[in-house]
Amino acid sequence: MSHAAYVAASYGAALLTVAGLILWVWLDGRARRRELAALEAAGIRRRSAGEAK
Amino acid sequence: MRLVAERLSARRGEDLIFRDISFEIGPGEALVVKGPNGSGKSTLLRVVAGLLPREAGKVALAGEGAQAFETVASACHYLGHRNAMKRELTVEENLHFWKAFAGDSHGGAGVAIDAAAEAVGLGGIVHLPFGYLSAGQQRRMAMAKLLVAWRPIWILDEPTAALDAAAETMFAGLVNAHLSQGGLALAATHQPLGLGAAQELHMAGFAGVSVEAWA
Amino acid sequence: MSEQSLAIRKFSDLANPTRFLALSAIVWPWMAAITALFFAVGLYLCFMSVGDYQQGETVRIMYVHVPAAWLSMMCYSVMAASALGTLVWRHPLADVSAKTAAPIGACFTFIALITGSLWGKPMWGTWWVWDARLTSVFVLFLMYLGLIALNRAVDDPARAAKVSAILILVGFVNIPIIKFSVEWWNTLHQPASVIRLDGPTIDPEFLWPLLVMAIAFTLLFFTLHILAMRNEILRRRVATLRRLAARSAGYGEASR
Amino acid sequence: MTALLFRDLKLAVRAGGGAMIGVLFFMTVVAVIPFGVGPDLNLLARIGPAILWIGALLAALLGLDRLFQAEREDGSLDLILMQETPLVLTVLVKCLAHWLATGLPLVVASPLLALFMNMDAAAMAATMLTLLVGTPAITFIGAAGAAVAVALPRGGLLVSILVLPLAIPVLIFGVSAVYAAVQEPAPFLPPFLFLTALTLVFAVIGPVAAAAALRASTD
Repeated sequence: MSHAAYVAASYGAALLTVAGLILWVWLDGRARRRELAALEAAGIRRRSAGEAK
Repeated sequence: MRLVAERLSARRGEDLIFRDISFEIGPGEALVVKGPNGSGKSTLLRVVAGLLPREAGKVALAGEGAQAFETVASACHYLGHRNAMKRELTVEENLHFWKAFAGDSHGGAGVAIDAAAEAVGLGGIVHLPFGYLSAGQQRRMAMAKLLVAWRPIWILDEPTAALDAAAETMFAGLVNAHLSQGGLALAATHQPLGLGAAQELHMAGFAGVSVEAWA
Repeated sequence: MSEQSLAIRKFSDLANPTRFLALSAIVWPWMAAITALFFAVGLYLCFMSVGDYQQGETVRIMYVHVPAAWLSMMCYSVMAASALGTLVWRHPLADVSAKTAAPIGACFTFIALITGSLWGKPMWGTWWVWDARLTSVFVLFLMYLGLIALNRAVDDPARAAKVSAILILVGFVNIPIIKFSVEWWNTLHQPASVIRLDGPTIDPEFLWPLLVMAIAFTLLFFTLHILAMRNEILRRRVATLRRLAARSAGYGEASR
Repeated sequence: MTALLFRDLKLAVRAGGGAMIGVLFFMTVVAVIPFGVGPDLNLLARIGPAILWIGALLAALLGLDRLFQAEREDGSLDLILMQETPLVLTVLVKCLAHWLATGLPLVVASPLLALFMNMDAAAMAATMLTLLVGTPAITFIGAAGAAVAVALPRGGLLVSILVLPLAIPVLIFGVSAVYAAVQEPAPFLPPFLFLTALTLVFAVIGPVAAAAALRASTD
């Protein structure tokens, strides 16, 4: 294998891992916000929501 | 369809728990098993559900529709002391699993999950993990399990032990509705269940006699 | 404990994450933008620099490998500091920070391991050697995974935080021990290993891209960490609200 | 039945589930070996397949004790026993779910660990293939052990003690197939086919025995 291939593989692996990490953070955040929205739609909110925000 | 038990005996370990119990339950009827602690109510129910081997006698289905069931157990819902629900899954996932896994048996159809939760007075929180619910709510959701898949016979072991008065009334309503659809119920309880016309079976507590093999 | 101080603690428990959410909402887009900028410059420098006469093209792996390895250790330091915060000051944000740093640290350690392996194959002729530095990084990776598993295994986040904080601190003590013991153990069997990590960095030709990439990776870590912390706070808020919902549903039924 | 499969998979990946623990255990066990035998790459390459197989065997046994115990503790087992669906089939599906959640990750992780063991490409591929074929056998026979120990306190340790001797044939054929693939004169296929046959036999014996044990264990 040529050296350039190793370089490409390293950058690719790093990129893939970071992309996975970003995707996880993003999807996780979206799921949490959805859950919160669903709970609020069901009429459940925090007792302190009024004063804290 | 009728549920018939003839001269049942059962033992646990070396102790004979009860002997020569016979009863017969017809469509729309309920049998309430009463008796002091240790008199063998739970054992009787588990024997009928096929969860414990019987020492003698037999349990059978008779009458119209009885051929549709391979075993007595497959015609029964069993609500034991434990709720048979997973804490990690949401109520909906739990109920959906039992609805799909148990399926409807001959002669009826289960209700939808939301409707079942509504029937036990807990509509709107099916999306919560089961472990988040209080003990009483968990018990009521376990009762909703009886509704999602149809079984003609309900076997109920101390169904209302952890419940308040309102929930007891609710549950009596569920059982009565089941009976009015031609279902059968077999319940062991200390408290009055508030069922309409129910036979009663008093278990005396069978003391003193054990199997003589080692005596 | 008096009722008032309990109320004050309750309030600070609630207010701090809320304030954090508000503050981080303003900060994180800026951080993300700066991170992207640094990555753009860093990657440009990476591919503009000439190859090393000894190592050829493969020297470019260093620009990813070294920052990732550096972050794998810095992330653990962040976790250790957070663990102290959990145990000593009982700050609610500290255990959120420690918990969310673990997966990110595991990812950077994974990158360091993979790129190191890909660098080792052309340079040393093998993917992996059980050498001091490599082994200690691998142990670090296992510790990250263990901490993630521990956090997932315990239901109650407060309890999980305390237990994992203890483990993090024990691990922090353990890392130098592993490193030195392995070095000692290693010299018995394989006296001269072939690592020359510090060789090429002297030349400013390589130093600049490395530095920029290191800053870019560090910024990336902090951006992701802040976002992950926001998620974790929301997760706990959802859990609290759900418990609240379950309780109020019970009361509603009883009074009906 | 698919409902059961998906429920068990969900339980395995939810918080507190055991899907990740097995693979982590596998990695840790294998990572500890070089500390014991020293970093001699040739030696590691030689013993690598055996180490990977032993590690995978232990890791596959790790979560097995909970297979039926968790069901029994919350009362689900009673209801499962009462259904019309054959219990053997239910056990088979539970085994399948358990293998997908804990066995398959081991197979996927094995090439990575093979790299650490300095194994060459042929040995790596052979190990992965034999693990893919062999680990289901461990799960199947382990299910029988788990069913026997379901009602016992401290059943977890007992399951390992009961199952490990039964899993020895799997280990023998798995490891010998890998060595046959690497060392020239020995043919790869005979031990590999034995391993496959063993898995198929265990796929029948395991669930049947487990179902019988579960029926007997109710109280």
